[in-house]
Amino acid sequence: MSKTTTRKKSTTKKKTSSPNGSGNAEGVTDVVDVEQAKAEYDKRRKSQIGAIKKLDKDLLREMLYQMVLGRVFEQKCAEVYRIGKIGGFCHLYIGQEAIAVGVQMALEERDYVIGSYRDHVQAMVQGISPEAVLAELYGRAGGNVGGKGGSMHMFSKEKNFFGGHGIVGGQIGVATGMAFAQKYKETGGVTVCYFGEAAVNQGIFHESLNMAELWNLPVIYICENNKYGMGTSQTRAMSISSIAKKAEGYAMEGEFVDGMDVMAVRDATERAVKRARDESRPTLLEIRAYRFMGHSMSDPGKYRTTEEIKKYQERDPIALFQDSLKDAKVFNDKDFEEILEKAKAKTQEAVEFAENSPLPDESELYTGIYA
Amino acid sequence: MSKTTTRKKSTTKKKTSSPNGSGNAEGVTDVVDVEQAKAEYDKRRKSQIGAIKKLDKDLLREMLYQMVLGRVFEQKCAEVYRIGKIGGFCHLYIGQEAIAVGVQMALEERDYVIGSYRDHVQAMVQGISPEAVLAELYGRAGGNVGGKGGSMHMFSKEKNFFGGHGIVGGQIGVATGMAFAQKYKETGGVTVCYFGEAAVNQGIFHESLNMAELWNLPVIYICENNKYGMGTSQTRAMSISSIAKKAEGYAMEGEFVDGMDVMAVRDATERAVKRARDESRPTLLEIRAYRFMGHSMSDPGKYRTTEEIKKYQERDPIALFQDSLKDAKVFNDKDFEEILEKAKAKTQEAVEFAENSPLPDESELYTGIYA
Amino acid sequence: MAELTIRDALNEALREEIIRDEDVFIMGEEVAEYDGAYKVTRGLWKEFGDKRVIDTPITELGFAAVGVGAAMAGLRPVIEFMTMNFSVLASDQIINHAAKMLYMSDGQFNVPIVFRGPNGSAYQVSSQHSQAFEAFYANFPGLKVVMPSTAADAKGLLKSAIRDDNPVMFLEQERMYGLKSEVPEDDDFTIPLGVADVKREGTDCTVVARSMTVPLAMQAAEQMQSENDVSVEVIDPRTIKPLDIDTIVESVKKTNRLVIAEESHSFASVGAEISHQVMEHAFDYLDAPIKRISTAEAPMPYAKNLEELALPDVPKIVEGIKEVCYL
Amino acid sequence: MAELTIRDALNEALREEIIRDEDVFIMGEEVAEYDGAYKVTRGLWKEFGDKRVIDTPITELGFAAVGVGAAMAGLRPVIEFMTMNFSVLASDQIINHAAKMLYMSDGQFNVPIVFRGPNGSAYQVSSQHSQAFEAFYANFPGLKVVMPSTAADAKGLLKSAIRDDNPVMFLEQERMYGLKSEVPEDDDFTIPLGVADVKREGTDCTVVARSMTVPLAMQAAEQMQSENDVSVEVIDPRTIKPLDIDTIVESVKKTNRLVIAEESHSFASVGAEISHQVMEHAFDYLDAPIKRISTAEAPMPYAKNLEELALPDVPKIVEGIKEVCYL
Ligand SMILES: Cc1ncc(C[n+]2csc(CCOP(=O)(O)OP(=O)(O)O)c2C)c(N)n1
Ligand SMILES: Cc1ncc(C[n+]2csc(CCOP(=O)(O)OP(=O)(O)O)c2C)c(N)n1
Ligand SMILES: [Mg+2]
Ligand SMILES: [Mg+2]
Repeated sequence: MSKTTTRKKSTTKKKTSSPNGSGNAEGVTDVVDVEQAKAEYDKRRKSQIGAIKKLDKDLLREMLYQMVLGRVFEQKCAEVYRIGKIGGFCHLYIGQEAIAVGVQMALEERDYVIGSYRDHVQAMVQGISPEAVLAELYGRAGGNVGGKGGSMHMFSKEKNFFGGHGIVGGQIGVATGMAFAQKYKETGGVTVCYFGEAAVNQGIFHESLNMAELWNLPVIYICENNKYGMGTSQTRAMSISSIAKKAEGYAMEGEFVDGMDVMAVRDATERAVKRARDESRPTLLEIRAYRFMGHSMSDPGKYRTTEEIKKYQERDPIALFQDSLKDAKVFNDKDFEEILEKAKAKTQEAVEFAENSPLPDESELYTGIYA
Repeated sequence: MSKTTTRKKSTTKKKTSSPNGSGNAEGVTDVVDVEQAKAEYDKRRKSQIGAIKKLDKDLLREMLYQMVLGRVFEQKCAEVYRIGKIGGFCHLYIGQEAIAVGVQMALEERDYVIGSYRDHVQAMVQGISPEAVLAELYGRAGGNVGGKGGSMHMFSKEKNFFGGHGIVGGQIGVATGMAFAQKYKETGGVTVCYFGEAAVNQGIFHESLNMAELWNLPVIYICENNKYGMGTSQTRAMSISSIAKKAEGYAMEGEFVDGMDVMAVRDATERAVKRARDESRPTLLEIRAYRFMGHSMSDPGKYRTTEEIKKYQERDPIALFQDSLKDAKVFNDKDFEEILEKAKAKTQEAVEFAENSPLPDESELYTGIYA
Repeated sequence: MAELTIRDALNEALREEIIRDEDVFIMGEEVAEYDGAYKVTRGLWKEFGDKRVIDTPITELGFAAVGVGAAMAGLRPVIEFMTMNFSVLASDQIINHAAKMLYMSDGQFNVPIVFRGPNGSAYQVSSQHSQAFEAFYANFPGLKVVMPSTAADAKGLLKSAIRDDNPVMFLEQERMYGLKSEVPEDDDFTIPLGVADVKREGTDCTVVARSMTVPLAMQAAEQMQSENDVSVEVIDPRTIKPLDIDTIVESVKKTNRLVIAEESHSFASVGAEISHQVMEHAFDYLDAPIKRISTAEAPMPYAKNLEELALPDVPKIVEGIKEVCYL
Repeated sequence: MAELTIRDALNEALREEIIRDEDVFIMGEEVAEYDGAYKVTRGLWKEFGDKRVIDTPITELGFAAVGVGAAMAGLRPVIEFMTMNFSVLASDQIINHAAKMLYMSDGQFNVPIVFRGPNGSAYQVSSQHSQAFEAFYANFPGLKVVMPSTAADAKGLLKSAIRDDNPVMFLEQERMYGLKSEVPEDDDFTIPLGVADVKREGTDCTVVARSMTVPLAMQAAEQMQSENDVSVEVIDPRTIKPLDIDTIVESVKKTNRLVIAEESHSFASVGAEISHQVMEHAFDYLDAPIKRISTAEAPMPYAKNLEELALPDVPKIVEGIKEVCYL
């Protein structure tokens, strides 16, 4: 469903990538602009609606709820950040919700998830409560990691959420080791690793993909390509426009996915999960999205035009999903309203929890340094 | 001339690379065994002899002399290492002579060269005297760097030889900066960077190739693929068999070259130099060779069979070149003998120089720490 | 004299050196079009363009290496690390390449490069973004290490670092970018590397502070003067390597007491080095054990109250002074 | 008791721990089929196969990260760096990831990993291959740092390091691999981390040495005894972090004199830290300034005569002892 079938010349000066003819994908497709993505989406929409109809309603409701909760929660973060409730860096996920939800809804409990500093929504979809996430942002004792990590460092051993990491690219290597352990221990689990497109340029990406393919590790590398690493667009930082194509240099499966389409994300992830679980083979998914806000709360975002942002906002992943759900006659506007209200209420509970959570005890400075 | 025209399936479990259809090369060809290389060589031999006939005789003599000198010199190193004249690591170049000679004979004075610890012959072809190289190995004041660097760290600012580096892969990044400077200063020069196939797995390779292509730097990355990084064969360390193919992941030109064929090496280098000099575009050359000796003087080399070594020795680059020169009627056996004698005499001079060179003065410990 | 923030003083230094020497260029993440993550390079790309002010991919090891190679080939790169925490990824190029190139090449290839960026903590950025690296880099011969604490020092030292023929680690502090002070208006104003500055004269106790702890030490000194009538001398080495130990030893010979305030973990810190050297050179002059005030021996926590607890501050320095004065 | 080389003692420790705990595996360059660059892992791949003994590509940052991730997921990796010089490429994973994971995750994810390999100089391998990194790694809370000097210590400490629930930097010395001494033959013989060992008792002067300088200090002590009738106590901390400062301080309170011998650059070294801590805790007991004998403040040269000059040796330690004894 996620497979786009037409190819388009890259708009960069570089030669366009050629299809790799690998595995399930018809070929790595180099969709560089939003119009192209829209056209592809329109083409597959009919079959998608059919697929939606066959899915469990509760699952669909949960998917939408998680996306909406992610949105509402992050909007609240922005709001309370502005009044000084949150310190340090704060990277929001608004616009990328279809990725965390589409990916993680395709996982089982025994699977592992790890990501970057842009981690609130991934943590919540993985089962960490909004209360714990927000209290963490407030730097309170009730926070997900007791106030020690803040926005960038969500963790939950119970929920198999391995962080929350602040060094661009670092988690790509760590994820490779997590998958290594799954294979070693024969748990049948797979590891999902999130990183941004700018992290692809780090050496650790190269070193990790080589080992994962060489050793057949059950890892899914998910590049959330939101076009910018801080203020630098991909075209100013990378000599090639298709990240999925980089997989070929490691003889790895690579696939391009429309990150505004939660169903497509889920499908592509399911394929990758199957490959990882059944064949112990890694996959690189390039999931194209867009962040609707700045890089972090301190980014004025002058490097993008309002038109560009608008064009992507027209493909808001929540709106697209709602349209499909409506056309599939699964939910109606009232359902959407209910879901929104529930997300708002949950977020409000999180605010209250965070506000009332005490500061960490001073003794905590020295706990957890050594096991 | 270096372009091999047929393709062969990789013998590794991975999918074979497809041609990239880039630039001058008909396509990246994945020649994995010596028989294949031999067949390709036989096919292009006729045209090569034609090409040899058109070349300047003095140039051909110099090429052969440098190859023979490299061989004789390294054999002498092995000999004196065994009797304790040389300390530390000592990595010999025997079997790879066609690469340094073929590459560096295609350069101009304003061009830069940098390489790894396997650097004696590259240093000598670049114009550093055998005397200075051997005295360096002896750890003497008359050494190329006064006894401070030893085998791994030959340098000559005058000859634009930028080292001699011991951290696997480190020089790939440094070379990228050297080419950056050439472009910045508009010198018209290009940079040649040598590294082994095992260095390709280091992150710095990935980071460097991306920047070089992104910024259009006049750099030629020369991967001397001798099939092993110490005791680890490429198949046990890299998930893909064609290194030239990795260039595609950066939209860079990549070419496979037969490293036993000095003429092919020279041709491929000339193409890459032209691209670098005229268009300021980088190239990745994968030059397949074989080291006839162990990784270093302390390597017993148990990881290779005698048959494997023999098969490659049958394609000894010096013998191949001599055969072609003979068939082209440029030189005869007597010429070859003369050249060998000259190389032996030169090497003997180097031994005498090194033996008579004094130890570095103790005060030298503290010189050259800060400029 | 002009009143400048440290940020603007650094910016001026960069600007003047770019103009003075065409071999100087600045490279790093977001240094050009974005004006720098912390705005130290503000306006430079607009003024000087792509050639002199260069945005890089997120490739710390790679662009540090580009700097090293460019420096070997005759340029004078200024490499910005968005924060020094990320310089660890590039430390192979700094430690194994830049620092040793001159020596390995027997004096042939020097590496005139400046690696700069904020070192130490910022505001609640947690464990991976709050580390101090001066002890690490100062351990390796071949590198110089500079840590300014005022706008004038920042400008004068950065200009010297850029003109220096060696690799220099120039360690700034994000919390200090907005601090204002007087800076001479001379285009050629420089401060030599390797010369400490007595930031405040005193007779009863010496405090050696660097970077962020200098203003804290100054406040502590004022407080000791007014509340305890103790006269504190504050010395800022400014350059950690080479270290102007003589100025420190001279002071201790006068005051007989030493407190070292540093925003860094204590174990094998620069403070430990200063302590050892003072003990070696002024053993008979010391009337009390040398006291170090360092960052807590814990990764940096995010929560504001814990972060404050972890960092050196005025009360802790005052406490240290009282301890060595047996008050 | 069996007489073993340090190499074989390490090999036994690895072998026993692989057998004892199925979560233990060894990973690194050439550790498997090649038997290890320095043969520390000799025979293990043959005995235990591909699962437990794994050759890696030359990818230090990458395979260190694999170790960190595997440790988070419940394994106990032993990661060999062919030499610690290359660990610098992996230091982001060591410093920013392994060391901080437990803290950042509020105690949820510990990282039970050992990073091991030869540290310091070897024989004439020049500047990029002769560095000591204990000061760097010991600076960061979250890491433990171990440096054995005898076969028994090597074995007992490595077994403890593998069983430890924290990341441990286990620093060996290539020059010492062939040194022989007695090792208990008990499969469960361990030496706790964080406990110093008095290698020789004495009354007149304390020498704190580690790794390669321990045998040198022992010889110097013998020489001082026989030639000058000076009784030297030699202490080997064995674990640098946590440091057993109490044993050192107790000794100095008895001898009133301290020499620190280390094969590392001196600036902000572990020696500086020990010196500072002793000065703090035994200020009134010191009869002479503490003396450090360190590696020369220069990158390591290749030439044999220069290399010898750069390294600590018996005469230099003897000289240091004489100096603090005012002889
Ligand atoms: C090693 C390292 N270098 C630089 C930074 C600063 N930094 C944080 S996020 C970021 C941009 C990353 O962009 P991308 O990988 O595309 O992820 P996105 O933020 O778009 O999700 C940068 C440069 C860092 N945290 N770590
Ligand atoms: C960063 C680093 N890791 C490991 C080593 C040890 N080492 C030296 S050479 C070598 C093998 C390199 O093989 P390759 O790149 O193929 O070059 P070749 O020796 O075959 O010319 C290794 C592992 C090193 N010097 N640097
Ligand atoms: Mg991005
Ligand atoms: Mg090789």
